Amino acid sequence: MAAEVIKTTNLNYTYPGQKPTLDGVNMTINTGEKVGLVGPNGAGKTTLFLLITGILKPNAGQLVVFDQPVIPNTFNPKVGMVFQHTADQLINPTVREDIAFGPHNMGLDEEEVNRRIKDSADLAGIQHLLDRPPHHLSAGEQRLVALCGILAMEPCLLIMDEPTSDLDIRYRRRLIKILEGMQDKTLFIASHDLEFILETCSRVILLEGGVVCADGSPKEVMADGSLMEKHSLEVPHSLMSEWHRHNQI
Amino acid sequence: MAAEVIKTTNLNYTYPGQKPTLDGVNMTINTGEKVGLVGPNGAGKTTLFLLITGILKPNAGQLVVFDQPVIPNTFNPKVGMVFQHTADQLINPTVREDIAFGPHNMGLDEEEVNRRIKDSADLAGIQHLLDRPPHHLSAGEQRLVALCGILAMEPCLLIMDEPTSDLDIRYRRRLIKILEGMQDKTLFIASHDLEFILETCSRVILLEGGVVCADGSPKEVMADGSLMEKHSLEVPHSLMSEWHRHNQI
Amino acid sequence: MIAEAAVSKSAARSLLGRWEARLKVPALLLLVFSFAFVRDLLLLPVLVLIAAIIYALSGLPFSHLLIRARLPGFFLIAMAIILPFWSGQTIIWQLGPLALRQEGLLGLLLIVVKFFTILTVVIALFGTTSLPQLTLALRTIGIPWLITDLLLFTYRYLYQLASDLRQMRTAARLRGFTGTSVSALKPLAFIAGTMLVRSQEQSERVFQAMTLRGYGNSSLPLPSFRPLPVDFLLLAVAISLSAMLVLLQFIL
Amino acid sequence: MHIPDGILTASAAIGGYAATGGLTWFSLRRIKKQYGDPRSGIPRAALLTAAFFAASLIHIPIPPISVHLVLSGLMGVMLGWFSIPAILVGLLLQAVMFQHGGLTTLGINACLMGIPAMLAYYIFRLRFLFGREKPLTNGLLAFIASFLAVALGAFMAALLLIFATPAYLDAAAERQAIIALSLAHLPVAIVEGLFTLMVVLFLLKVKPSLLDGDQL
Repeated sequence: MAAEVIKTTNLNYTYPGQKPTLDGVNMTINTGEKVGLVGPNGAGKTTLFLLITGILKPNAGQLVVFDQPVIPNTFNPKVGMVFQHTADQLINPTVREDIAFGPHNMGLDEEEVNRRIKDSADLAGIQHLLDRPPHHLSAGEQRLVALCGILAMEPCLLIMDEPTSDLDIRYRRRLIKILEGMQDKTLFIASHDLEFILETCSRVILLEGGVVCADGSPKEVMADGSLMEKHSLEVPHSLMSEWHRHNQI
Repeated sequence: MAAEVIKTTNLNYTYPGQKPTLDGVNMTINTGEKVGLVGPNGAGKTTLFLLITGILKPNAGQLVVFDQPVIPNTFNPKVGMVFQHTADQLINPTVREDIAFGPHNMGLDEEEVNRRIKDSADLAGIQHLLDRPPHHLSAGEQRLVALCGILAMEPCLLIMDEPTSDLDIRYRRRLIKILEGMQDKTLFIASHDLEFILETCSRVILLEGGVVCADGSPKEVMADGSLMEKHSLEVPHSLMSEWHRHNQI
Repeated sequence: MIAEAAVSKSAARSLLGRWEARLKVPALLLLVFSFAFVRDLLLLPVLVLIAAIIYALSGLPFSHLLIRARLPGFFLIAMAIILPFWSGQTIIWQLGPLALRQEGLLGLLLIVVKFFTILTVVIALFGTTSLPQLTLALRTIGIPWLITDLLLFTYRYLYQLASDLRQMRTAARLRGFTGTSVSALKPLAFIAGTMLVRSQEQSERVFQAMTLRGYGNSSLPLPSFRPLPVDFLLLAVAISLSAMLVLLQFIL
Repeated sequence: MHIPDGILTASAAIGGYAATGGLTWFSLRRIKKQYGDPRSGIPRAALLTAAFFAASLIHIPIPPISVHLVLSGLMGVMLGWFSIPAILVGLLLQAVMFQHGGLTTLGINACLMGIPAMLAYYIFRLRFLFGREKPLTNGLLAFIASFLAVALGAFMAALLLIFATPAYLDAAAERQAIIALSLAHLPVAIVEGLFTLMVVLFLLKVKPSLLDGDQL
């Protein structure tokens, strides 16, 4: 039975002095789902993530994560988030120390911390970078290090905000491979890169105007030209080609 | 007769203590051409731009821009460059002052400066933002303001470094529209967003390992699967669909 | 964390807001210095009156003053502890070794009133003057361009760096960093160090971008300076008030 | 450690402005001599000034209270003579944006931070004698430099509060007050020293060129 990882009911969030950013969001995400979150800039994608992680406090509505109401400002290592700008996340003088930062704060012993550093670095293929300062790495390498820093906390829910915005095609491909290998984790990924969502997610949620406008299989939602256009999005070219094939074969 | 805007001969640049970033680049760009520059991270795209603008000084080879050898650190308003991170470029307290920064430094009188502010803001459709502080705008708005700041100098050559990396689909589309309207300017645009290059450029240069690996029509270069794969790139989906159509009709 | 230093519409339309900044800044600076000259308690009501009138002319709401007039800092508190008990001979109240002295109390009163009246004038000044106006005024009274350029660019990047800092702390919190014990010192030092490294790298790109737009190519001409008679009238009033305060102080 | 408006005598406030004026004039001369065209140093000094300004908003917990960082030592170490204009601009912005720190006392406060910053700068430069790349040398000098910077600032402030206020204190009370005010800053100086030490070791690993002060 699929347990619920995230369940929101009429979730509302309003930044002081502005109109509501989230205005009644209802959604449920189950264990092991790979969910993409799309919508124009300012649709509230990042705000939703900050609520789920307990950084922000909802103005109204319910927000349940792992069957517990989210208590703002309480550290929950089961929820990991990779920030849009990796530079905001990489603060330690070496990659190794940066990956160890979360596990150390969780109070794990040295042996366990080292095991986790090794496991996550192996997974992302960045063992050779462990003793380098993260600040000098390329954008692609930094993205993988930031991901490792979260994976080392072994979260059940992995949130990523615009993971491909500064990646070249090689690192974008590597990231897709790594995410494909995560069978057991629940993924929740916001991106403007719809092709990336198509390749990594089995479900997509379209957020605009503070509400969920569509929710379903990525191929169906994103191939719907009139829906996409209505929300300032575009049908990915790969789905257009599929459409062509359908109509021509 | 098409005059040459940029001509490089065996251009070489090496950062101190590293192996050459550019290692014999030969290319010629003519007036009015729209040229895309692609290649993986670290291929030297930004370095090439910094050489053309005279920020960096070549270690070897010739670099001629508008029939003049580039003199490093000399202000040339005919060459405009929009940086990858707009925050690096927007330095004034209001959008209006920021757009006026270049024209003022060119020594233009107040009337001419105001005309240029108006013209460029009209072109980009950002008149309503003129009195706002640029650092409070959205990423898409900031990108347009940065572009206006360069356009107000009325450059003949417009260089853009990764212009779409932080744009949502709506602003990406607006930027494409604006660039399409620039019939008279020479464009040189580096991007990982190959679909964007396909839509805005009539020629593409592939840079890797410090040399030009391919140079030609975007549809031909980018549709060449084995070439793209060799340089860690991928054939854009829109060209795949074209390929499908060719093979199926 | 950092409040916007923008000028509200009503403040910009007020008498103080319309006063040419290149005359207003030196005039009000002179005035607060004459406040600092005051040592006689009899002049304190005059200071309060002048400060109140100036604030009324600023068009700023009273709430703005209440929010900005923050609790006096460490040194004022230290004075409040030291002066009443250790300054002067006239003991007006005694409890064991603690003796409350009249001279000290009056000294404290002087300090507190001067603190709040100067603060009120300063709040009115900066509440009606935008940073570009202030910079222009500073250049006019002969502050070197290196300082004024530094002021403008620092102000520009302050918001960005404060928000970068907030993001870094948020990201660290999501990895279990609490920042409530002495052990927080190391991560905080790393965050500060990261911010310094990022700033330095960004500054290189900023300089490149500015150079490409001709920074340093020609120095900007100062915008034309056409003060109205009322601008000079206000300046004259401020000078007279300052002179009066200093003179009265000498007479009393 | 800012002295607010209203406490000091007018002559002290004016004297502070005069001293800061002289200090600034001298630092600008040094900067121009070093750069030729000092414009190239402005974006860097501005970004670092903004970074110091933002970092000084960090609360450091010293249970049961928390303190703000002063950072005069770290500024001196990293900016050299550029720290004088940087401190001046930082204090002016603080007065403009928060009405914090005082306007008549701006000159005095700039001296209270600027003179210790220059002391820290020259102490830290001893690393060129004792090992520019050694973490131990760098850490130790960073601690001493910023500890002394805070201590000197607090001591100077205490002197001013006792001798440049309109109030009268007897000699014994004055001595006690100076000692008490300086001691109150001891924990701050230690925390600041440790903080600077860790920032310097971080920079030594990540970007050592930032520690070369003069070579902006």
